[in-house]
Amino acid sequence: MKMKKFLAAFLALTMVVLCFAACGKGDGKTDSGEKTLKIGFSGPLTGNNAQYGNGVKNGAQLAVDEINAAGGVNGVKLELNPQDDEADAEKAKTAYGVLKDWGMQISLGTVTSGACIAFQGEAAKDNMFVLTPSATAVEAINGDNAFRVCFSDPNQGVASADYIADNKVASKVAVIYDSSDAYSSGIYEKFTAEAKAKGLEIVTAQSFTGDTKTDFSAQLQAVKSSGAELLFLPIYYSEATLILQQAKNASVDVKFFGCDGLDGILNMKNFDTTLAENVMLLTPFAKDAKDSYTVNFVTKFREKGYDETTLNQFAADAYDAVYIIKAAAEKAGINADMSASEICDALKAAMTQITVDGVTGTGITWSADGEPSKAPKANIIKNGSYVAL
Amino acid sequence: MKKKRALKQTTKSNLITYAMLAGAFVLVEILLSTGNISYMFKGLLVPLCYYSILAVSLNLVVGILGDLSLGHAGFMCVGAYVSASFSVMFQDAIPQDWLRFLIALLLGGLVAGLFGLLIGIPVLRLNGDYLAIVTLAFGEIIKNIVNLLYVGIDENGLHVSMESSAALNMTENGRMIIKGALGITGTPNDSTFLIGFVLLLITVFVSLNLINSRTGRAVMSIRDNRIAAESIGINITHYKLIVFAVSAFFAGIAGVLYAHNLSSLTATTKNFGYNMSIMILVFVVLGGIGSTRGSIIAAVILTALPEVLRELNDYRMLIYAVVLILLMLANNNEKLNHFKEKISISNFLRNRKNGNTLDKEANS
Amino acid sequence: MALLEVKNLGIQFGGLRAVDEFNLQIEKGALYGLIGPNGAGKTTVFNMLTGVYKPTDGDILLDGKSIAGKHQIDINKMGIARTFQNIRLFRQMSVLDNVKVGLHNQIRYSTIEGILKLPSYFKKEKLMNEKAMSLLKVFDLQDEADVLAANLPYGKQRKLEIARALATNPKLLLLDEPAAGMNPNETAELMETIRYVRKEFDMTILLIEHDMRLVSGICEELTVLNFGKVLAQGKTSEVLQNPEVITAYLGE
Amino acid sequence: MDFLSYLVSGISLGSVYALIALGYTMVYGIAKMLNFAHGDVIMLGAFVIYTISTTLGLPAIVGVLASIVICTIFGIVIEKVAYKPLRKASSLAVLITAIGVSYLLQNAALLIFGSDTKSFTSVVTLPTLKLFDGQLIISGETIATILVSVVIMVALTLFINKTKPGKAMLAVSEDKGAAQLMGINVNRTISLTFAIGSALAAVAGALLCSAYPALSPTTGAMPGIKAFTAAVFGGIGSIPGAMIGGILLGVIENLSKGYISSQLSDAIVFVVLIIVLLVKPTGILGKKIREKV
Repeated sequence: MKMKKFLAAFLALTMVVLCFAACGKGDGKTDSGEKTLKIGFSGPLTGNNAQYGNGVKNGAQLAVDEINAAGGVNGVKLELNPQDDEADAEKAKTAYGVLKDWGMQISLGTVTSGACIAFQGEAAKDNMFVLTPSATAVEAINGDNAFRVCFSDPNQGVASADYIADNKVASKVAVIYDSSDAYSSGIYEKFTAEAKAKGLEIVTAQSFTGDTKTDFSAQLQAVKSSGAELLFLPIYYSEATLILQQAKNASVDVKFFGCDGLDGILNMKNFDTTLAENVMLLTPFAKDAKDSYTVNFVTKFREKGYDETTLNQFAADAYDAVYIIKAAAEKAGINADMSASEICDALKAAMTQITVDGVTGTGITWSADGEPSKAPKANIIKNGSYVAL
Repeated sequence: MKKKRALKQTTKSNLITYAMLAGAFVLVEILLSTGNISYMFKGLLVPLCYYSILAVSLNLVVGILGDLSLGHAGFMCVGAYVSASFSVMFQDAIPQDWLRFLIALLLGGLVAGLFGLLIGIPVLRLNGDYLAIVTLAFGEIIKNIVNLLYVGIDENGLHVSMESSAALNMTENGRMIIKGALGITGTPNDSTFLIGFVLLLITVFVSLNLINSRTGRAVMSIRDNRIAAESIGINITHYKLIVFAVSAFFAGIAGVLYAHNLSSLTATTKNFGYNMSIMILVFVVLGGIGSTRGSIIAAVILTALPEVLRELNDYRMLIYAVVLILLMLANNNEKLNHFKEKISISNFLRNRKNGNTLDKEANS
Repeated sequence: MALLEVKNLGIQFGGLRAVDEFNLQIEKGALYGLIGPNGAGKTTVFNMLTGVYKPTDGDILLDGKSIAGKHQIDINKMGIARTFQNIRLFRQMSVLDNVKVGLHNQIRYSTIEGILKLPSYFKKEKLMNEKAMSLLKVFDLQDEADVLAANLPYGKQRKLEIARALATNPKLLLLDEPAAGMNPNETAELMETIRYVRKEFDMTILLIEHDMRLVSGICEELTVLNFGKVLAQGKTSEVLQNPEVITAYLGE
Repeated sequence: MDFLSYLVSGISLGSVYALIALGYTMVYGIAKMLNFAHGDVIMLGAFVIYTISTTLGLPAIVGVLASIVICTIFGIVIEKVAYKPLRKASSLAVLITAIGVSYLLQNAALLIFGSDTKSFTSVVTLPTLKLFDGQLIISGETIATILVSVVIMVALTLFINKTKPGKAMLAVSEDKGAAQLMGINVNRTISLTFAIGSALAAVAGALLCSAYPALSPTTGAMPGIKAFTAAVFGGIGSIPGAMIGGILLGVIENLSKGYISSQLSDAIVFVVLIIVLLVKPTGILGKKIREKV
């Protein structure tokens, strides 16, 4: 009996192991046998941040389909492989292995910061090219193989403080941020430093954590008593809706200013958008913007029938990311027979030489450290839609 | 004659556990050396080790001591943060990887063990539901505080703040070690499958030997009947503390492996919160509460399977929940237990010989 | 000097005086009975003797040393072991292990020795096994050493509990209704065992029992408790003929 | 004025905790089990209201009533299917099952409703109170929550002490076996307890989400754990205790947010729990339970 149990357990283990071994290595070919350029990424496709991951998935897929329909990159079709990492570093590392088994040659990294750092840790070892659409942490693109489309956290913090100071939006500023979130506390830190340098007065800095994100009455009371003119909210939109609502109930009369995390606030189900009236935010993507890139992207995105909640800045960043890869690949003369490492060497040289126009900005260039250079886009919410400032 | 057999039965069961581990190790090594292994599985080898360590160490508390701890991930968090801080700090000062990692391991384990003692002391007076909720609270407190921690180092020494990195007042040459919610980045990737496997082996060795010793019997007697245990002079406080400390020590070790397997370390609900504690609990429950071997098998299968069946990810937690409920219902179903006993051939044979025989499974 | 001397023992639960002015003297080697109707406070006395409850008044002397209010563990170490009215075995452990836990404070080695399996571990374990088996033999349980305690038949569970208590090497053994739920044959067998234990281990035994055949059969002296107070005390035959006892207890 | 404001918002938060704690303490007092899934029944109730009132556009009162009915049914079904077979099992087994049920509800909601946070429309129509020239503001939701909590507390106390099924509950909580011998149907009494507890959860869900109008599958988890803390604080099994514990906890949480650190408020709440359990494990109004030897 014991032996039988042991055997059963051993067999089960063996099966698992063999299963892994069997899903072996990819051969770089599609079903039709045609060679493709394989682009892989991981992001939270399920769980609490699924909107971000699926935004990237849909945005990138849209770009890939467009490029393939137009003949591909240097005549080579692109192939996209999204993997789920639930915004978790450990899962992202495993996802990297899955993508490598698949034969990934170019990577869009991951969607979120913490996961991207772990993913990039592996990618750097293999000299795999990474262009993350949306990982904002500075460390997410450590290494010369990695670039990003979005602003980094410090850049967002700095840009926000600069915008407020330069345009004299306010001089007394309060902040409410999520201390348990890397994105939020990252922006907060740089914002504070830059605000001081620019002569803004931070009258109070309040925070909350991922476990106490429903009741903001104490924080708002502090903001109210501090005499702030403006409340800076470097947080995600779902908490922001609560803050806006509770601020209204508690008669906290200040201007609100946020970063790209607030994008999506107008799409939240059942949210009374009048509460968000006059909220200012720096976000690279506003779906009501009238520039041709945005109009084109939004129209095509909707034609594809993707879930409207995933039509967010993540989708826009990812859409641009694929086109940026196209631009760099064409500049560097990439073909599908090159190894991931060869592609990476060629692409990272090309990245600093290209200038790209896209949904999230025009005339974007990159420095060798991977950071993009583009003008921040400030918007204000009027009558339930974004208006460029 | 009988006692010899009893001894042998336990020994045999333990040997099977070791043989299973050795077999798995040899198999993996063969696959590795022949290159017949996918990158994904290679990447999973270290996680498989630390999840097994976590399951085996939680089994000590849940299966042997009979208390429900919902803060196991908290100890893992302590081990991970302490060791990663150490490694980042001394990355240049101690160039020998193995030495640095060894110290990191001991440090992570010991500090986590110390936390186990700290938590054990108040917990001793509590039982059942209260204990579960307090361990949960402790885990959350640890996560909460770690997310607020800013630690930096410069020529003036270590700076610690709960405010922000600016509040550290470091000089120009200062280096951040822990950056609040951003956690620790740039931890050297020192965890290897070999080290992980050896640590798992040590965990299993300590765990099995502990269970089959005087200490283990005292602990199990507390589990089975606290009042009777006191009546025969068992010091409950003492043994609960030992189990909590040992269990936390190995959770800390698992945390060290975890931290040195990834380049970034942050404390989220998913990795060091309540969710992770529950997942480890699922390993233990699925493996059969009290069974060391079962804990490992469950940890391996439940870690590996979702990766193979990635499409099912949406349903994974749902399936875990259903499995938990069904297992508990099945284990406590008298009819089913009776049926299981009936169909068990070994029991049938043994019953014919000498009545109902002890199922040594609990000690394996 | 008596082995156990209880002086004016009393305990109060809220407004209820569960035991009051309880006095008792047991000589070494005696087989003493504690009887009384349900709710008379017999088990409460046991609980005070073993440290489960702290008495509010009075004193308990074991071998001349006060043990009143001491912790259960210390009292056990000082020499009092007990069984329980509702059997409390370590149900998920083997019969042998149940007795080996009883030997916990008799044969000792440290946790580290156990984890590392040092030679002392093997030596002490062997000693423990031998000792435990010899105890099991006394109760004719040697063939069930490997059985899970929960799977023992009722009568044998009672015996195992006594064996476990004896393993702690007590001076005084307290048995709380050892014959409860036994049929006449089993009770007769149990009486034999108790006599044997007393002789073999030179044990002093205090027992609570409702089964009058057992009480009158083996106890030399009795104390009758009623409403928390001593109703009668003395030689078994005399006490059982006391009219007050008959009305209060036997007459029911 | 700051202090008063913190106090008022603390009471407001605390009254929600109190309402949830009432359900916890009842179930714990009678079934002697920590119903981990209680918080998730709250979430379920809120989703029912959301679906009926927001998606289908029916009046809020219809949503609340439907939510009470559905939660009650769920409570009874959960008890029958998952907990009843474990009456005689160890507390470890029951607790693990309860955690399983909690996870099941959360993940089922995740699959059905998605992970994105929904904005909940308040079911309360009371006006906001503005005192001291608008310096101190008490929202209609706060007033409603406090009123409802008090009414429920009084009603529950009366129910338990004055009615036959209520007395049966008391008897079952004291001694299941004895209650059975007295001719009380223990199973039915425990079912009734779960039904009432779940109905309370539905009410709590409506008020929780009205006061803090963000709804997601994990909405109930944290308030659930905090409310359990409140129930322990006040003395588990005691109905006025749950009320006092809840409000005290809310006030402590908000004052520590205001005066100590908004980041550490969770840690502080849990430290309070640990201290209470160490110093007075029976809570403020709890009874001491002696284990029978």
